[in-house]
Amino acid sequence: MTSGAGAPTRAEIMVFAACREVRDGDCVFVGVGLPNLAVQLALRLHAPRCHLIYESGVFGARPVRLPISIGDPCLVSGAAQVLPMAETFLYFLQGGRTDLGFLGAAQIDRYGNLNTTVVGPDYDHPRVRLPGAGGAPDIALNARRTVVIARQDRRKFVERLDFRTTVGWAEGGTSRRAMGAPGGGPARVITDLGVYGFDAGTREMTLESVHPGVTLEQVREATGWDLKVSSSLGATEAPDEAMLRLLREELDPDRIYLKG
Amino acid sequence: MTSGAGAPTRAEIMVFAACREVRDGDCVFVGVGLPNLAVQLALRLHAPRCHLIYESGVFGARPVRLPISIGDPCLVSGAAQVLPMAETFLYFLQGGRTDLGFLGAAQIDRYGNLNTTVVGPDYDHPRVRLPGAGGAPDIALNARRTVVIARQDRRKFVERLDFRTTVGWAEGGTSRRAMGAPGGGPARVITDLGVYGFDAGTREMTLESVHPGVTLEQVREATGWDLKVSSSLGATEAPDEAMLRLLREELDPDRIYLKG
Amino acid sequence: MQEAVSRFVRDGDTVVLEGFTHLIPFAAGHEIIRQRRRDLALVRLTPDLLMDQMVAAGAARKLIFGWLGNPGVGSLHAVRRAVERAYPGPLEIEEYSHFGLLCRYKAAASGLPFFPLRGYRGTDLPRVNPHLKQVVCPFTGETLDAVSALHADVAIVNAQRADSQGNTQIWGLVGAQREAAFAARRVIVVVEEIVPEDVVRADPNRTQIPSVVVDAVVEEPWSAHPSFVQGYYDRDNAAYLAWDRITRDPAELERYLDEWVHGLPDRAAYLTRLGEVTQDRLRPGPRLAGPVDYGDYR
Amino acid sequence: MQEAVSRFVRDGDTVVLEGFTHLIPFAAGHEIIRQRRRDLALVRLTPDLLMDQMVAAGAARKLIFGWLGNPGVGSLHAVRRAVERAYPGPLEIEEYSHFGLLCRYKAAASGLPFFPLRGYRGTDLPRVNPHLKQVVCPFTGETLDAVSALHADVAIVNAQRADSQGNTQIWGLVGAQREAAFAARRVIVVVEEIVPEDVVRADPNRTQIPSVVVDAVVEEPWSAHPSFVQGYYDRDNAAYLAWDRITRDPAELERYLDEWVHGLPDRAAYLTRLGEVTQDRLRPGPRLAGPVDYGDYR
Repeated sequence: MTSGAGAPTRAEIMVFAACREVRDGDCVFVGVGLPNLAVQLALRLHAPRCHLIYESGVFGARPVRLPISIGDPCLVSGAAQVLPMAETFLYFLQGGRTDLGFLGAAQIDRYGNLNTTVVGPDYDHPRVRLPGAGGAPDIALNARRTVVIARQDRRKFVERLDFRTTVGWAEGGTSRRAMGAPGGGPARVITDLGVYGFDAGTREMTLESVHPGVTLEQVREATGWDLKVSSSLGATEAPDEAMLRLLREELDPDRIYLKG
Repeated sequence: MTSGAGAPTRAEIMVFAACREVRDGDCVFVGVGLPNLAVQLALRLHAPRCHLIYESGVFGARPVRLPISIGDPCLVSGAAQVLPMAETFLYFLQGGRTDLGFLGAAQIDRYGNLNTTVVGPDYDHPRVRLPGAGGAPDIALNARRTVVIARQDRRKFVERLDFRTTVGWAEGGTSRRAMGAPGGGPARVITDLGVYGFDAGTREMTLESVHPGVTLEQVREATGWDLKVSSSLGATEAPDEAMLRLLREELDPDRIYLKG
Repeated sequence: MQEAVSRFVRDGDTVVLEGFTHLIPFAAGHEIIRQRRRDLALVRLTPDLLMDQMVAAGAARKLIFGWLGNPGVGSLHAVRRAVERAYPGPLEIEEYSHFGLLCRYKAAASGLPFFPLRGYRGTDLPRVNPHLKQVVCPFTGETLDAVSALHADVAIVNAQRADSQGNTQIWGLVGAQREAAFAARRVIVVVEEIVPEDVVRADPNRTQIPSVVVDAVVEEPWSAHPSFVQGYYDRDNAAYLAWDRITRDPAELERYLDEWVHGLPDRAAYLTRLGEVTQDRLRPGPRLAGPVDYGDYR
Repeated sequence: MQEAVSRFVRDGDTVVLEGFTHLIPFAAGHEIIRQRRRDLALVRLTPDLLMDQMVAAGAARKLIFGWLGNPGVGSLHAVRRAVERAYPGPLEIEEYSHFGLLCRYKAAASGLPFFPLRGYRGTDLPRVNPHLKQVVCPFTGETLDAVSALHADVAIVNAQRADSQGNTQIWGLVGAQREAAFAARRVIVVVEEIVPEDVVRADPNRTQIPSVVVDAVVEEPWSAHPSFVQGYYDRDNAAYLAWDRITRDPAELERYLDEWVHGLPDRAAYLTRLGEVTQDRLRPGPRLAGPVDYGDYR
């Protein structure tokens, strides 16, 4: 890494890892924040023909600034199509037209099920009231692949969710298929410590790579269950200088999302 | 009737009778031909604030020429709203926003049920294949009032329909209500011979007025069942000279619909 | 057009040809006839002149529809001969109300196996169409009607304009164009004009169909004649009136197909034959939509 | 606005306040607070700053929603205090996914008692929301989810412009504005501009809501601030960031309501207080939609 750029932060490594999940031509359901940066980066690198969809009703967005929310006006100006919100869900998600969706979570379990509803055992008297479901259950149910992006610690990576807002691989194995979920299920989890896949048989989350400077011990410490580790565990690929420049100078010059 | 205008034709009397069924402020589902002339006339006379809806997806049409079909481009230019066709049915009809609908038919029975599907007893080998249902069943089911406009003869006014495309008062009495039809049912039938209402109890079609120059005998001859006649049977009100001028000179100058 | 039909329309396909009075895909239908496709199940809310021609040409084994006729004029005699007398061959029919067929498109576009509606109570349609069923509301207990999803093999959708990727814009009657496109496995869009991407992206609310569901974009001016295209040309009512005469006589209909379809290589030749005078007669004067500002957000 | 709220919003009403990130009815919500409406069931896909304010002001007994938060910033602390600690009073909640709530609007707008969807399998939501049921497809036998129709007493819908009759046009995100309006018994439309009828009728495809469902049209520039209106102004992100601080402290929130809502007679006063500098900062440069010709058909 040369002096001009400076070493990549963990957020930048996350964005770059997420970016690699985007394939050219994909219809991608994007959220704000890191997923948005990841897709913007993919558009400029290897996936110039991917389509950005926002549940607010935008298809083919071409934002000229960093959107603050999934309904930012910059997503509309210059987009290919604006749809009623219901049709975005009906036609793009439930209709099976979505290749990739990004999700976040307050809690995640070993099968990639997510909680964004409440923290605490009693729904009626929650310790923390979280935002709720939004569009996540439908992205998770219908997209051909989903990728979860979250910072990792023991309160987040839990043995047991307080509430299951969004289904991943359900109870693992074939249980997701058995409930008739049409989409392809979670493909990756990307955190500030490492990148995870899911075992093709058990569907359990499996650590595939750790970020530069992170130890396996640190990852285990930050996981609330006995973590499965890939036999071919490697180091997460870091973005090169050109990519960092793109991220820092063009996509998020004010370091809104790339702080940490 | 002065020389300038000439006596009203039966078609003109039909249009005028239909025109009187329109109330100011009504949302009216219009067809082409006579209903369209009737609503145009109503707009210029007593119902300037009625809204013209066409199942093609137009709300608040203001055609500057006589539309040839329910999808004529003149219905779009200058309209208040164009909707996807599905939403016209979902929101305006099934959603209960329609006050008045006009219908036509190849066959009608004493309860105002209509056939526009086949003539002949065998559906699979029809004597005459008619156009089919189109938007009629939903107008009949949902509008607060429906008005049927048809020329009258024994092949049209039948004891028993060959096919029931569109429900009127079903088997009469409370049978329509019992099947859960949300709309108000047929209010009037207007033919080239007379005007009919429906008995408030039995819901049987009842002759209320005969057109000038038509005898009760002629009407009975043209009806395929033992016709009920109102005890206050009168003569159908004829349009006055100003109305005729409007019809002939402004609304249908080429006599496309007012021939007969 | 030749390539699009040849690649995406196959014998035996279920083909949705939409466009309600407006934007009827005559050019595409003629190309299907010309390429002698067979055994098609043709789906359309309002089968009209084009369906009469396709049935007469022997392209169809089945018609799925809501209302059939020559709008404002009369009957489709070729269709009637097929249904009433199996002439020149039998034609299977499956009929709905407009609303029922719209709901079939909606269900398929939405990834639902069925769509609920209130629409068939009191009618004989369920008696002759086994695809009309019922469903009970889990909240009120009310029995509603239900139609199944209609997943077509191909949808052919006409529009005013699209970019080369297939982002397609329509104004005036939008009919069921969007639902038909999302409900089909393959989509051919036929437009009056292919425009630069910037034109489409300057007004994203105007886009009916996104590129991602479109397999081919064909630029073919006057491709909806004798139906109309809002802002481009009017319905050629003389042709609709003439059709009533032509379709009554199978021999004359055959001559029409020979002269206007089989005998012409493509739509350009059709246009030449149609002549400038007719085109000029059908062009409306301008009536502009007025400006709208999306704002430049940086 | 004062008259519209006073006439059409009543204590105990179910009130839909829509506008997805865009066109959020702040002016109407503030007027509801100012008139001290009570016991409202507030319905909104994404309860945000405005809902936090209305809950803090004691207007709401219940929140029906899909996602609650300060978008891009953080939590709604007044709502959280009410849900987590019943402070200052309890708040009933009924939650859906966005899609589920959209389907409730769709059902009501369409005169259906329920709407089928695939949406809740594998989630705990049906466990805590008894309004989520299931329905079996009569064609495939598949079990689907179902939500009931949501018939609101009032819907408040912001838009760019309308004519005086209520024919309402929106561009940019249309959200669920049309469904919300058709689903409600009474509808208040709040627009940046009331325009002559001819402006609306020059572009009927742009009309989202027809006059016939609208009970009141209110012209109120900047009525969606601090949210945005496409082509008119940008989101005032400073206000969203500031809210995170204000809402954490009940006393400061109280002061905010006193200063910006109760202490002001109307939206004009709010605008004056907001100041020209802020308004200028939020106005985007122009980016026009480009011309479209509907044609003059005579």
